[in-house]
Amino acid sequence: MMIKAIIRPERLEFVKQELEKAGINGMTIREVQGRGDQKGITLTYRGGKMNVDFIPKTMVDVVVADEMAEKTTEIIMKAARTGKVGDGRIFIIPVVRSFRIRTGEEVQ
Amino acid sequence: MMIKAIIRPERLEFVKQELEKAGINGMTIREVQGRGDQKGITLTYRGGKMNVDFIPKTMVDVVVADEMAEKTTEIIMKAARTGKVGDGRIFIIPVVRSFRIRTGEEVQ
Amino acid sequence: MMIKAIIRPERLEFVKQELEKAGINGMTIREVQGRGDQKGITLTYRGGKMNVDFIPKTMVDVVVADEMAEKTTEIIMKAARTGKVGDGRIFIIPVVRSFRIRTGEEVQ
Amino acid sequence: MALDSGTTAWLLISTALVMLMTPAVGFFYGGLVRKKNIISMVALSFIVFALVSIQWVLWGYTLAFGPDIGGFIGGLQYLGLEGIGTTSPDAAYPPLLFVAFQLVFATVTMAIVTSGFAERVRLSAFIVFALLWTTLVYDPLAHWAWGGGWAMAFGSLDFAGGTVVHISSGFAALAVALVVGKRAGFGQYTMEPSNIPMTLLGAALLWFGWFGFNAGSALAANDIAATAFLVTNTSAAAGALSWLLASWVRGKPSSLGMVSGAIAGLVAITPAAGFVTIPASIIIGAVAGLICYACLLWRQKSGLDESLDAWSIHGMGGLWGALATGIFAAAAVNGYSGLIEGNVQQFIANAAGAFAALAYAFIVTLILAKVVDMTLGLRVSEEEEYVGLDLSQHGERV
Amino acid sequence: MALDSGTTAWLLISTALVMLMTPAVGFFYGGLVRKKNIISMVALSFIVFALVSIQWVLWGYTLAFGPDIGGFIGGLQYLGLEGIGTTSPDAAYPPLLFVAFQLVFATVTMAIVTSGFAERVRLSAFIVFALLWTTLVYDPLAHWAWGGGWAMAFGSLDFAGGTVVHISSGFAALAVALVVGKRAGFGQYTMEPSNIPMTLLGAALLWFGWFGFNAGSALAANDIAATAFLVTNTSAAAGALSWLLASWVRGKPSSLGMVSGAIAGLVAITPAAGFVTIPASIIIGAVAGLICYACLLWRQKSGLDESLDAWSIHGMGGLWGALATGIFAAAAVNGYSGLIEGNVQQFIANAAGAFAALAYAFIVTLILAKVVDMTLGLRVSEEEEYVGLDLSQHGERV
Amino acid sequence: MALDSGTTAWLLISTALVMLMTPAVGFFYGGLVRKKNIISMVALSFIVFALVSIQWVLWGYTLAFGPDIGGFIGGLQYLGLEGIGTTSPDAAYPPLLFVAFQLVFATVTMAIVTSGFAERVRLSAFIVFALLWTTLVYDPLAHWAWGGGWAMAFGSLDFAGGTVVHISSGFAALAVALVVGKRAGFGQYTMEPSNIPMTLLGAALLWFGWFGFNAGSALAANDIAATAFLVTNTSAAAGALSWLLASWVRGKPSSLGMVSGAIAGLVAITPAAGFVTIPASIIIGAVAGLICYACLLWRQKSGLDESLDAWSIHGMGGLWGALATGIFAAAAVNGYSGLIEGNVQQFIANAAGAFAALAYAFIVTLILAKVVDMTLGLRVSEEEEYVGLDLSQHGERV
Ligand SMILES: Nc1ncnc2c1ncn2[C@@H]1O[C@H](COP(=O)(O)OP(=O)(O)O)[C@@H](O)[C@H]1O
Ligand SMILES: Nc1ncnc2c1ncn2[C@@H]1O[C@H](COP(=O)(O)OP(=O)(O)O)[C@@H](O)[C@H]1O
Ligand SMILES: Nc1ncnc2c1ncn2[C@@H]1O[C@H](COP(=O)(O)OP(=O)(O)O)[C@@H](O)[C@H]1O
Repeated sequence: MMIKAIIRPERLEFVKQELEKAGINGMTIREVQGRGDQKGITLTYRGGKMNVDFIPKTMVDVVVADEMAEKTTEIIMKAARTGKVGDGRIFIIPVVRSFRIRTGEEVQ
Repeated sequence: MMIKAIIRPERLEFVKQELEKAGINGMTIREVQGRGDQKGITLTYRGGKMNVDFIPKTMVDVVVADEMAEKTTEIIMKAARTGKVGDGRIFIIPVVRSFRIRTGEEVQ
Repeated sequence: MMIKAIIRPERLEFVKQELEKAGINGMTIREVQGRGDQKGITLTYRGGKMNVDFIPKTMVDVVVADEMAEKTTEIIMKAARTGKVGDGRIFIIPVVRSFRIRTGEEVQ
Repeated sequence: MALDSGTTAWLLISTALVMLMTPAVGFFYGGLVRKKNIISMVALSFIVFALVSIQWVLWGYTLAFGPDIGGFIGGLQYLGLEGIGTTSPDAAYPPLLFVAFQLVFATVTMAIVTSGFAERVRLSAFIVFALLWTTLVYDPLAHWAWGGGWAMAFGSLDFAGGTVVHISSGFAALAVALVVGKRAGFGQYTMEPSNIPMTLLGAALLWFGWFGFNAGSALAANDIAATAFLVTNTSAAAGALSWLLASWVRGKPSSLGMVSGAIAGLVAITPAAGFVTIPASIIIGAVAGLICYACLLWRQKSGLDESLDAWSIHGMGGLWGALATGIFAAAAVNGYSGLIEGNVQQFIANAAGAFAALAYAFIVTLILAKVVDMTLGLRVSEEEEYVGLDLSQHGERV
Repeated sequence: MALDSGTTAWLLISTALVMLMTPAVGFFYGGLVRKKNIISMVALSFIVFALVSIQWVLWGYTLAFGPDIGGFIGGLQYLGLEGIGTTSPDAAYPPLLFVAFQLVFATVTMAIVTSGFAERVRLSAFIVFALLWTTLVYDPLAHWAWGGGWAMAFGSLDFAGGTVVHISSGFAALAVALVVGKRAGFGQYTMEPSNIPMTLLGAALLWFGWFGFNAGSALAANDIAATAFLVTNTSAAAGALSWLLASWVRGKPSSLGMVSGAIAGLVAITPAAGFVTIPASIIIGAVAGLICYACLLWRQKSGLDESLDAWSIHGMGGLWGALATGIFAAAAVNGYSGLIEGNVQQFIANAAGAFAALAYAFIVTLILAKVVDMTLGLRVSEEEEYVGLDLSQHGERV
Repeated sequence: MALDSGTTAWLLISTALVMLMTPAVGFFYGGLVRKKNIISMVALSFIVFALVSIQWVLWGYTLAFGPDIGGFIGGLQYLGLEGIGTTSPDAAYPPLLFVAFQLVFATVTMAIVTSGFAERVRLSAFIVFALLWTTLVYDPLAHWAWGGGWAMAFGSLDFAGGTVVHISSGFAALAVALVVGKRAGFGQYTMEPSNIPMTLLGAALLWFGWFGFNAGSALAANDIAATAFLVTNTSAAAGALSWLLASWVRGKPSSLGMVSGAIAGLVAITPAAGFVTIPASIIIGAVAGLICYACLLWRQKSGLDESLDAWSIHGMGGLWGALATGIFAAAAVNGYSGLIEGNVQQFIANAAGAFAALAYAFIVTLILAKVVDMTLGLRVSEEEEYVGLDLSQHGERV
């Protein structure tokens, strides 16, 4: 399973640490921009208001064995949470097969 | 379902607007580079020609309930289309489970 | 199937060439950062050591017909391999449906 | 006159300062275009600098500063700088240094014109255009105002190039934009500046270089240079603040607005720098910020794609500056009086000089651009434009 | 005194060099903040430049250099630069040029203070604060040291602004940081510099501009200017190397450490530049690198969010420089002796000048910042801070 | 001779201009390397600047300009600048200013050498190498050409450093590249420049600074300075255009090619700047662009990884410039005749000076690099190279 989490960039450090404690090291990250159901953040200022559509987020892909999926999701969810709007989402996506390029072997 | 659309950057605005009209707000975007079956764009100049392999595109991920997948795809497809080579692709990828980090709740 | 390969940036050229030889042209790439089971690279220096967590990688998405998945994976795996730690991973992810935006047609 | 080492030192460094303005225009513009055209935009400035540097020593200088022919153009006496000695009875600095100082004015003027070509020009045709433009537009205008031409004879004041540099380049950019047409997709989707810090860097270097431009135009290290220096700075500051505040009322006060206002203030004070007082410079700059901002808003609404705004800032700012010089010139500063001190004639002379330069630059540019477009094609193909000029013209990528 | 063209040329270009330092501070700071605040950080410097440029010619100059009132402040005689002539019996340069030269010192000082506001200031309130600060803190301090105030009378030496510029801005930034409080998330997650090359560019331009700052402060193109030039460079180099080495012992030798050390060396030599020998400048710079690095480490450990380190580098570097001037001043250079040559009085005078400036700047800034904060609110809302100041204050994005 | 304030002003600012060239080399090179090594490349220039600044005042200056020992090196009389007074009977500027002016030449030369180390050097070993190189290669060469050494006595002309700065650094970079070997993966995959705008910025600042370099080398604000200024600019422009056109024939005219051509033109005119006419400068620059471009193509084909091309541009451009000085020197400009005016001796003297500098620089650098490599190891580990020098040497990331 691929656990695809979209989190606040500033929570990445925690997420990484917590996953590491659980022995989950492999992951791929990148900067993305996102908006949720609130359509971003609305700022007001003298003379008008302004909607900031897309907020920078970090996307984290962690591929784990199926039986680890739930636990991994739990860990990320807890480590990434601040409780405020914008904490992000986690999607679990099936992985049919998985390989290690260096050795050519199939991983679990 | 995750609707993964690879579109022209300059169509993003339309796609976003059309989705919004249909009440679909959540999405994650990022800049990518792509080439299609035409292997990019070939430019000719005095003394030779030059193939521009990878063209900047915007990748849009929208996760929606399964029953919304088709409609979402339609909307994006229409909004992103210019009719010229390079309009991009849409891939529908299954999402096994989906969570909201802030609340920890599972989304449909 | 979507073949999602995370490779060394400097192998991209080879991967592209090999795929092209096999008639596979369409792909989407982006820069990502990753760490594997070795938790990145550890450098030592006078006075301490330093762990470089995230190493720049290139993520390549190639969507192919299901029967091409294995062959595509093989090609990428061979072209991306250096045999040293950090060569990356390949994940095969199911694609439910696939469209070409320009024409609106569904691809195989 | 004996060579004065202090004057020479000041002219040497002023020339270097103004030289820096040409790449600075490149960075200013480069930050405003889309990512795929940044290199192209900066490269245009460098190319202009190289081209005009050669043109100027070969035939540009003599067209501008050779012996007057009918008030319109200079004669060919100094072709290839033939006969320019190392010292001169009329000047406290080496004549070759004057050539160099004037050279960097010619280059930066041409660089400003690249605004009208942004993100869509074919490099080869641009090079031809640039050579024609600097020869047929810049050189005559420089002659008119500074080389003994009719405007100079008529008493039109242009301290450092309000008409020669700014009106000419601003209205030329407008003419060019009309000829080459809008960028593909203009008006359909937003084309946001892709590197604002680069534009801010360009603005910083422009402001810095402008001290050489204006205070250097005193052609001496004296009190006029000092006045020109300080009014230049004050006008820029006032322009920055007035544009900032005006745009704040309508929305967010952007950093781009602020530096645009600063440039507007710098442009407007340019013809006036050696003639006006400090308080006048605050007014000139503040009004310039407002006028140019209004022109930019009008330009946007009109759907005109002269989107780096050489016209609204240099063209209209220069026009205001030329008129303002005729209004605010104060006898106490440099012996010239303007409208406020009751000298209507000065205002008329300045207005005449400005509008003549405007008309000449606009019309001749229109013709030149049209001719080059019809013969060589000024514009890249649709595919090249889509891919971006960096790749299609230079084979490079940011 | 007759106007000297060489001196005037040097002051003209020195003024331009120092002008460049204000945007350079912006680039230096801009590279140190998170990506969402880069434009804001650079824009603050530009805004400061524009604001103080106008303030200075209207009332700032006269407060600093007008006829002395009680050793504390200048009188209003030169309001709007009224009565500043084009030549002066006391100076070899035009008086207006001195105004311009002093102007750019006032702007860069205010720019350094923006450190304390980084990534969290509301633009409108900042503008009010900046006008108050430059008027109520900078102008008096400039008067004390250079305008005929008590510190000058007391014999406190400050060649180019160690107290006026660096101690004042460094301790002001500290006071500001205490009032506005930590950035949201500070201490919880890392906030890494997002554009180190931009900071390196800022550092290069600062080093470049500092030659105008220090050697220009000789107010003549002579041997004192030459000494000031060379000791400035040597001290900067020594500071860069000492910080580099000290940080190497503890970990990796970062490029940011190196340029921070260079700035520390530049700051420390500023008050001393016209008074000390080359060997002394190496010591002053090297010690500055070590002191400022230690202060930075302490600041980090203390959890204080004055994270662009105006305090540890300008404040503490300036303090060390002011004391070092009292220690190392050598009669052979410029007629003044310091502690090492047995002149205790000089050390006392310098210490008094430094600590008085420190206390005044810190306390008045604390009050000003508090007042502005309570009335207008210095800080943006939590959401604006989260989104970043580029978007929330300027509507722009890198 | 009485101190001349105009000359002093010009030398002060020229020194500042040349100072800026050292970080400018850093930015020029920084943009050419891969993203993971940008900071490292810029940092090397800063480190060089700091190191050589200290070395020069301690022992470098006296080795170069101390009393001649056997035509090869200067004596230790001025160790620590002992005995350099504030005025001098021989010069119109303060002797300390000459020290500073020469200092910035030494730093930029060392900075050019970093080309050969790009993306693979261990910082600690580099520091040792740099100190050795500037002492054992630069200082003697400066003595030969300018400090009273054999080349000067022999009549070899080098106005601003064609041999001392460019041939020496270019061939040193070649030797270094041969010793440290190719970057991992070189020839296997493309290593594209990752920040072309940064390189363009470096080029702009180099061009700007070069006016101080060449026109400042007149050591006076006079007609020779003016000539040097203008031929410098013209040669740069001609080089930019000739490289642009030559590369256009083979493919796309890249912006990097154009600025490389400009640098080639600047390098080639450096030894000739005070001796040749404007038309000659166009030829010198245009030929320099073609020669250096050809050398770069050859270097690429040969598989040599001296990929920032200090050798092909500075080394070969400098060699051409030294010969061209012997060919084009015109008595009308500065009293010296070259081959064209029938003075074979001048050509021989210049060729001798150039090839001697070339051989000395290449061989001694080869030995030095080898020694440092065998003792300390000039090259980082494979893993450090893979991760990049920014992280592995500085702990920083762009
Ligand atoms: N339906 C969705 N599809 C894809 N990504 C989504 C979706 N909904 C939310 N996201 C991602 O999750 C991020 C956080 O969303 P959310 O917690 O709703 O906060 P916000 O409203 O502040 O964006 C978004 O910025 C976006 O990147
Ligand atoms: N098989 C594929 N797998 C992944 N991405 C693809 C594939 N085919 C196309 N794409 C993406 O879609 C984009 C548009 O493709 P296409 O419409 O064929 O136009 P073009 O030939 O101009 O690239 C590509 O740039 C690439 O990002
Ligand atoms: N479990 C995983 N989930 C997602 N991505 C992974 C995973 N494991 C490895 N990767 C990706 O593959 C890349 C290469 O991993 P690997 O070959 O183990 O080398 P390294 O230890 O040097 O990172 C990583 O940098 C990361 O981007």
